[in-house]
Amino acid sequence: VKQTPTQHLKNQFPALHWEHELGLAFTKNRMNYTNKFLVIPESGDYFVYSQITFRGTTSACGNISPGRQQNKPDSIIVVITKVTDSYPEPSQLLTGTKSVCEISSNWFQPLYLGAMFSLQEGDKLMVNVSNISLVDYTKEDKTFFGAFLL
Amino acid sequence: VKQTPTQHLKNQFPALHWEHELGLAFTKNRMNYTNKFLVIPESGDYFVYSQITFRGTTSACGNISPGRQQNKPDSIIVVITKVTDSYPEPSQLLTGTKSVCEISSNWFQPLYLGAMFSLQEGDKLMVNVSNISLVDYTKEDKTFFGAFLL
Amino acid sequence: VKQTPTQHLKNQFPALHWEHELGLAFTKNRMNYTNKFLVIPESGDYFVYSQITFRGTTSACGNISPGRQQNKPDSIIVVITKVTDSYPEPSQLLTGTKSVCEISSNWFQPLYLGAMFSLQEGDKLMVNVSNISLVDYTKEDKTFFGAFLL
Amino acid sequence: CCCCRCCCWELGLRAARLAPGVTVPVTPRGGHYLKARCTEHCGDSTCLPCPQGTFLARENHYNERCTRCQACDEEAFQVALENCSAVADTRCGCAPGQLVDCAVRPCTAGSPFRCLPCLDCKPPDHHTPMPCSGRDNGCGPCPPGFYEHSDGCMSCPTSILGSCPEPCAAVCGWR
Repeated sequence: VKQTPTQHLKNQFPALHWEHELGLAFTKNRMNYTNKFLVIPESGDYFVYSQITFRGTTSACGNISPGRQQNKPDSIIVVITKVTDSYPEPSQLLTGTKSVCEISSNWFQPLYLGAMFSLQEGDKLMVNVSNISLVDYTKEDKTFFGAFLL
Repeated sequence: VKQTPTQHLKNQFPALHWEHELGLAFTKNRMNYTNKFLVIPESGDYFVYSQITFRGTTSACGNISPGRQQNKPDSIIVVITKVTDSYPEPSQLLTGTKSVCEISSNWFQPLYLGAMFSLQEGDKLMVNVSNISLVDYTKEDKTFFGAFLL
Repeated sequence: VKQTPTQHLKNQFPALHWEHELGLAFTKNRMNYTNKFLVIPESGDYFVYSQITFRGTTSACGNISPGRQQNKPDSIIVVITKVTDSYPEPSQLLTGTKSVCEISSNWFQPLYLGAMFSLQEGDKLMVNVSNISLVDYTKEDKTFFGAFLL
Repeated sequence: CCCCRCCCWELGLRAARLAPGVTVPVTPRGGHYLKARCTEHCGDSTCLPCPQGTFLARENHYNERCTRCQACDEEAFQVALENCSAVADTRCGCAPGQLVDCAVRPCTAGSPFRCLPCLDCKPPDHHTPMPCSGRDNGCGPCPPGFYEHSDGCMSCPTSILGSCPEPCAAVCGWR
């Protein structure tokens, strides 16, 4: 499932939209993609994974001036979230969180996540990010999201 | 298997203790967790993975003063180690190692590892880290460890 | 499959050579390794993964002098590339790309990649890196590459 | 009675296990792996030497694979002080006239390091010449995991053979 991020859900980090048919993206064996969610077709153990490549220009934190105080860093965060009918609140399955305080004119870096979960038929998975404007969605091999039944 | 790190084994980096029943943590199909080890129930090929989120405050290395010499960085290290009956020494299966020299007041970052191994029944897997006090064990979606039979 | 990097293919980043028999490295179930390529033995869905640990000494970018301008960062890049008989050009399956601008005397860090792909019998996978001299090939648990049929 | 799980016995000394309860010291060898278990009671398991580029230091085991030797980091000007053998990993260090510059702080036995040309450590008159050793670009004590030897720092021996220099107690003191 490859990346076309647009902001959506409230009181959470924004969720990413994904391309699920073109290029390297595909869905099969009744795994479904709809409106930012991968929908689990049958109960079982799944390996869920995602990589988000972030990129940005330098932040205040990286600004080095004589006698500077140590600044608080910015941060980049990826969360793979499960939404399930059996409970009214989403739950965070995987979180990648990294501080960013770069002194270069620009920066770019990936966060990768992957683990096994027991999921129920109908469970929905989405990827939320701290700041969509920092997501590099230009190439499908840099930012991706997937799950498969074990 | 989710995180509750406490120090143990000698002449190696300390091993982490894990929660293996509550929340997202589970063991099934005779995979056993005991005293910091995942115990392999049957010989076969397994995908073994872990993410450790580290966090710390700034170190000497990130201290920027005029005319400073380039400092040596600190480091964060994760090792997934195998202990087996067939040989009297543990072996390092996977290692994530990163230098840390942050200029911000504090920092946080994950190290992720995952690969396939042929394991024997009774083999034991543990996760060692260079410095337990830097491990963010506060949330199970940030620091985790698992293995599954392929 | 463990690491012995040597440069080869033109108009691409150099590809790494790998050890495929000794130590933790192995091939089985007709998965073949030849001349930098893993060769897919049968069509199907595969999980493909790699970690490359990079290390280097500080670059111009990390040089902090009073009144310095913000420098452009160096970068480290890993690409898992597919070569297939059905199309004359290789395709990039997975890319890990990170800027590097360290102020310490040296640095080291891993880039991890892993995802599922539908591959055809005879497809070949290789790992390309932006700069082979930055690859830490000294220990097999730090730099590795693999694929398995789901 | 004999068991067929142990590997790497000195095959010539099979007689040691003929009579139940009678034990004769045998001298098992490292550097071998278990190729095939024995197929009949008191039979021999098949042990083969570790292939080039791998090692197993210990004996009395039934490991089916040898461990891969580490490579020295040529980009960091490291050299093999001891090449990998069937029973011991490569021992990486710095060539004579070079000093070990640990890449991280704190520096531990397994820390990455690079080799830098020695500074000319001319000692004060009444001191004996100070060997070129030290962590930083100056002369001083060797970092943990290394000991001073002739005019450089040597990484502590990790194999089971040979003596263990006093500064290396943390690394090979268990022997």
